[in-house]
Amino acid sequence: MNPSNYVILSAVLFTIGAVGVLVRRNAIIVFMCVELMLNAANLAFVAFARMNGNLDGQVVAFFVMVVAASEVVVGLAIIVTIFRTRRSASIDEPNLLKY
Amino acid sequence: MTAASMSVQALVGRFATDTPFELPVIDYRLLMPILIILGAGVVSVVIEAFAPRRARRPLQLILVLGSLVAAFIAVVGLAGTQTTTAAGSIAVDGPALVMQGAILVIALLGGLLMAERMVDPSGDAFAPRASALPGSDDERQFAARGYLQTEVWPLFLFAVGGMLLFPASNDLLIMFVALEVMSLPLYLLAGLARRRRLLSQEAAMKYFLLGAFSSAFFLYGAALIYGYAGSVDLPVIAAQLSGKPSESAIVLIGLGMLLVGLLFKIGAVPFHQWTPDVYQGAPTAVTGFMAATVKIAAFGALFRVLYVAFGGMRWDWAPMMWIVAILTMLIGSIIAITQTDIKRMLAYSSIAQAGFILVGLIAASPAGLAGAMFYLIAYGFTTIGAFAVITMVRDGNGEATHLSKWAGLGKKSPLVATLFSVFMLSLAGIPLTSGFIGKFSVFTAAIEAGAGWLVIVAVVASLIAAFFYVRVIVLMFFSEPNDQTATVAIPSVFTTIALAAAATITIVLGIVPQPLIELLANADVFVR
Amino acid sequence: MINAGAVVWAEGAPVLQEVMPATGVFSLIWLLIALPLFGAAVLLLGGRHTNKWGPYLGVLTVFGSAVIAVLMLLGLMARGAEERSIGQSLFTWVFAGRFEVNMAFQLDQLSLVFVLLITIVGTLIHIYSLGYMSHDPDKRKFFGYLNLFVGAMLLLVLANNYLLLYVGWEGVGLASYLLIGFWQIKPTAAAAAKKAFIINRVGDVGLSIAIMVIFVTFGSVTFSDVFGQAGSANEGTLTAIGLLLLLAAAGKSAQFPLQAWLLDAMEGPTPVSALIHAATMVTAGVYLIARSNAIYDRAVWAATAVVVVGLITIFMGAIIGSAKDDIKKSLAGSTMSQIGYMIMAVGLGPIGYVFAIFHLLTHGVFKAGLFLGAGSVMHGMKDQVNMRRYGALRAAMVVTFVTFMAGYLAIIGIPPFSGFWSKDEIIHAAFERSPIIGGLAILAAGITGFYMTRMVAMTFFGKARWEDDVHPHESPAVMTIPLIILAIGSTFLGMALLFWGNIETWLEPVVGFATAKSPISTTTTIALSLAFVIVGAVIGWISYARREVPIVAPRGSWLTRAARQDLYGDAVNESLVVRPSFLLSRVLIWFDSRVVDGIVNGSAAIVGGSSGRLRRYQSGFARSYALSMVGGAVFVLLALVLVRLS
Amino acid sequence: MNGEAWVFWISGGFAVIGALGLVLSRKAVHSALWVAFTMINLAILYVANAAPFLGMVQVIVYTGAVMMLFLFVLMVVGVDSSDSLIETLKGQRLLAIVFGLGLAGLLVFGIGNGLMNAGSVGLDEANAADGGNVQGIARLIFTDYLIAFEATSALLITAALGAMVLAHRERWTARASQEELSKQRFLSGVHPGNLPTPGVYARHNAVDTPALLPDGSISLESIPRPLEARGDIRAIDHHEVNEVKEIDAP
Repeated sequence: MNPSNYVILSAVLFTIGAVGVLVRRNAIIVFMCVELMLNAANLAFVAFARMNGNLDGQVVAFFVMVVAASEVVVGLAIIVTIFRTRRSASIDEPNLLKY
Repeated sequence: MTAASMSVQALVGRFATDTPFELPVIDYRLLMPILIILGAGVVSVVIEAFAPRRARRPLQLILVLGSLVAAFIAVVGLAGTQTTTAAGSIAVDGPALVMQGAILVIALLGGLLMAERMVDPSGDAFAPRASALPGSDDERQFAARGYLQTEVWPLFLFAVGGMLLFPASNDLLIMFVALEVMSLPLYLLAGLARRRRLLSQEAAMKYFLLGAFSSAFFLYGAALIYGYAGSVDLPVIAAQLSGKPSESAIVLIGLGMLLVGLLFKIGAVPFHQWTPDVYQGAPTAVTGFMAATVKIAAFGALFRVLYVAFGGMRWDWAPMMWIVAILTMLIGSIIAITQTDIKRMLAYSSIAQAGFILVGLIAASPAGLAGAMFYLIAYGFTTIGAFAVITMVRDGNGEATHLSKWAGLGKKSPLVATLFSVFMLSLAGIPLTSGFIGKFSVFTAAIEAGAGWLVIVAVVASLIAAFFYVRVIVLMFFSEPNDQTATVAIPSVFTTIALAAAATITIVLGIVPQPLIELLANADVFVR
Repeated sequence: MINAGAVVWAEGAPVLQEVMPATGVFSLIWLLIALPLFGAAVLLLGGRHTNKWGPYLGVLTVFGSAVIAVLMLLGLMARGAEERSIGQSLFTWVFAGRFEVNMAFQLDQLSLVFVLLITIVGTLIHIYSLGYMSHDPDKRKFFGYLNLFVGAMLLLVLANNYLLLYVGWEGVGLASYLLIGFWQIKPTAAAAAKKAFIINRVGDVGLSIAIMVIFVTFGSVTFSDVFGQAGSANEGTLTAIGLLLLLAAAGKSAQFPLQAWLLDAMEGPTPVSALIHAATMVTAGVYLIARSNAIYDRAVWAATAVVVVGLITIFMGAIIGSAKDDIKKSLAGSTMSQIGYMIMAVGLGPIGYVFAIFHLLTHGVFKAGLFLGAGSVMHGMKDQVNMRRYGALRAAMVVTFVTFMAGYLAIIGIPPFSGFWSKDEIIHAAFERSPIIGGLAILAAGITGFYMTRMVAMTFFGKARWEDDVHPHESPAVMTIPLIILAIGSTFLGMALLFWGNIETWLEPVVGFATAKSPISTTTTIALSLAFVIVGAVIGWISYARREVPIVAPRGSWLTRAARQDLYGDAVNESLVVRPSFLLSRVLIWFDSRVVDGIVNGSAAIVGGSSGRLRRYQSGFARSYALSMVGGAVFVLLALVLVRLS
Repeated sequence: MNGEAWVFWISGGFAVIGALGLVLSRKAVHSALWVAFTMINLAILYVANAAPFLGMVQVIVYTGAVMMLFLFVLMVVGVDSSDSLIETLKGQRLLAIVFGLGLAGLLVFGIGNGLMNAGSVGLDEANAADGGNVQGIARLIFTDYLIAFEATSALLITAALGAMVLAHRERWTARASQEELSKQRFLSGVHPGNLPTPGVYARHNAVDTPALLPDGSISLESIPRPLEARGDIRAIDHHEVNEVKEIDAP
């Protein structure tokens, strides 16, 4: 199968994730959208690895998972902290810093 | 389904491999600066785990300052090296070493600022316990008992480690990992302010979400480039680009996505909007530290990507970077004019400064690189000095960041106001300060490279920018102090050293920049 | 109209002088600059401890520099004409690739005359300030700033390259803003400092771009390298450099169209007006162009632009000088006008450079004297600056009056006072370029006669129009002694430089010299200009000394009756000279306050307004930041693709 | 269509549906489940792309650990107004869609332009070199990408440390013992035991029905204070009580 199919699928997922970041207000959902974008990149890496005939892409995808896992921990910790202070997980609500 | 089933077969097939496992050749001497810092970070975590509470702060300070000095010595020891190590994934070359050295020295000053606990009567710059709710009884109790969040030190060290790795990374994977190693601790540090914790937490959240968003772009760009070149190694990418006919748009799209991530980190328009919010909300010591060092590290990576991997595509990216640079310079300078919060003003100013450094990038020449490195070093020391002053200017509610409270400061505390003026003049690029030499070297490099109009825009932008820098000076010296005027807290030896060093370097680099310029002229080539 | 023949220009251009190493007294070049800077550092950083003796230290450091400068003059005079360019390099300042700038000084005939002017006039003004500022609580800081200024100005004229010159250029600017805004309690002073800052920055942008173009064209910014290669550069580039340098000069020297700040700068203390805004800093533009003569000699259109700018400013300044009632602002207008003469002269090429510098020196002395005289008057009149509140002061302030008269005769160019020699030479040279330029220069000389007479008449003659509680008195000796010295200079300096000092031959090795082959003889020029000056002076006398000055109108005195009898003549004066010139000046002032201020304030408002609008986009919502990032990503990708496609 | 094409279209379709579900679900928990669904489908696609190891890791790390952490935090945070799909920023949604389409268009253009005619080398050779996919990945991780591997450890430590800094609540007093707690309780002077439960005779929502004391009077302690303050206590109808008694009576 032509690898471009997979890559185009990944581009679609990436874009959906990016749009999700823009339209959702719940910080956790926004963050899940970011994770979706990372997953999309992983799919592209995996597809390209097969296309290029080397395993580097798979290794990168593996590292991305590790990185994403740590990022999730830090991100959720920050979101929970904000939630405990403000009793809200809205990304729009902390809006003291502007202009 | 053939391929998949075959590989599953391969997976369950022979576990014992016939091919001998070749150990990678890694010259640990070349990695010494990074290893020292990351190793110190691990030791620092161990201290947090096992040392008694009272002993933690002194132990951490000794460890942090010692490891920074040791790493700097290691960098100096590597001077002149021009090679790669760890299977080509880490470059140890002039620019990398220069950036690492600069990051380490500035981090040392940043560490001194973070260690300060005299200016705030209630403790250091960080929340006594970040987990305690703002305004809660818990929080007051922790503060009253003098708790300190000493975990900031391992975070600080890991951030520095990531910064050392970032400009030295010679493949996109290391670069991505380094980006995250650098950023994650900074997201956390931004949220740990002792005072105005709501702002601080908000800054952390915005920084984190937008940072994660931008790194997704970076990663996707890396994926597309890997798809084209079959490797994430920068020199290999360059070879592939010159080897294959490069008509395919996938490289352009990949490069564009990659640049989104990198331009975000340097705070270039239109990826700049996190900067003012984060700079304002984060604890000032952290702001000073990261404003200076992240910019150096991120520019190091940006230069390496654009010069090593995509140097041959200069005519593709240069026009786009022109527009980005112009927007960055003008928008940063213009918005800064109407700011009333000094930290926010410096944040917009840092955006404008990023634009000026981009001018050196666009020159795409060794002179441009050397000029930009000089600029970055000058900017770094000036910025951390300016933020050091901000930590000291206080009123009853902590730092007095509103500009109106700075009116007449020159009368009340002439020395501090003079130092701040020196930093402002340097940022404005007035002669005999480091900022002037930086601007001059960047601009001449750009003119030589034929970007004369860009330089004219840059000079006009610096004219606009000079206005708000000088406005602060005028405010401090040309207005009478009133009861709103903040007072300058007497700092301990930590801030004093940091401030004195930043001011000295700012002036010395303006009067005798020659040694540094020579050094940079010998270090303006990337290893390929 | 204006004969811009390139052939004329090469003639008389200087041969590049060989730079001699600094030995003997010349090894102290650095000390010239270091002394006042040391004074400034001690005074500004020393804090209150230095309040008592600080001002004296300030005077001493500048005096020390003056002594060294005089020694150097003697040293240079002892040398042959070809050995008078001396270089001293302290260390390499900036060096990258093929680009090297040294922290190096060049003392030659041109810089030395500037050094002498700056240090000697500077010393006198420092001494004068001891008296003038004696009651000011921030006296120490004032002297610190003055010292800073002197140091920076010396750096400006002693630099051997454009970059170091730029350092001095910014330094004098900084000191100037600090001093204009020195009485910061007055909001007008703060506003004036701001205005000076903004307008000067425009000029500075010209200089900084010029330096970069120079560097890219010649690969160096050192004077000797640049001028040595100027012949090989193409004329378009040289013209661009020339125009950019002219922009810089216009900013610093208050020339059209960047002249507006100088009038407001009079908000500063009077010694500042005398030192910075009359004698030294504002002449930096003249220095810059004269120093860059090798560029202008090969860029005829740039030089022509210099002449035009100079001419316009001569008239603007003169007319503004005629209209202002504020004695300092009137003098400021006169300064603009006189510097206009110098700028015009340097635009004339080798026939003009020498006389521009000559006029600059004489003007520096007599204008400093006039300003200090005005300061002395103000000192005795409770800081009153309105000339309509003066009158009949000649008896109350004899020394001030006599010294002021020396300056007056010098500036309007009555022989043998110093201004006569220098201005007439300029007018004479102007006639060679074009009778129109010469004619305009003579006409402006006539207006000079008018407004200076008006000033003298309103201040020292006529009836006393003082406010009730004012008791004019002569200033203390510490102020009058500098006045006397400057008056002696105003009287004799012109003759001394011309006949004894041979200013042409002295400066020729640096800026070149060609005798003007004027269509009219020297005698005719002198006669013509004297006639115009006298006519102007007589009109001024009749209008302001013979006739009652408004505001105070004592009835029934013999003067009023006499004035009535002269009504007819006055009406002629009014309708032919005074009215039109007032109308014109009103137009000019309007232009100045509306258009120029309007442009300055307007562009500030545009920037400020767009700043206000732009910051709205920083809405504080992380999602809208993310939106602009995605928009930016689309832009980046699109730009890359479109560039490739195109 | 061969087998791989079936897998691609089915799993790929599901992945897109899951992604859309993530963006369009009103409830955050639903979003989390949708994204977990997408990730499982991605794992299938990995396997289809000759990456069996990554497929497993995807299921274990992403679906198993990361998404469950998300769900856990969602449960902690609970439901709030931020789940709503109503857009509060003017023009945000429109611009988001426009930019999204632009981004997608450019990405697809670039990919289509670059890869339309690209052949696939396949991984058989690469896998065979080390004797298998896992071995191949292992060799790369421990040779070419060793530094990245080591650097990720810094990342993991940072993550753990960060979570602890922000979430770990340290006690600043010693934990009170059982004895101290009970003493404290009795010394406080308030009612030490359980309050009487309300509404033993209620026929519907009982919270507003007071309990009756043995003498037939009502116990105010059995009623939540706010209700008492608002005067929303249900009156005790002794007639009803009697009615109940009658019913109870044989």
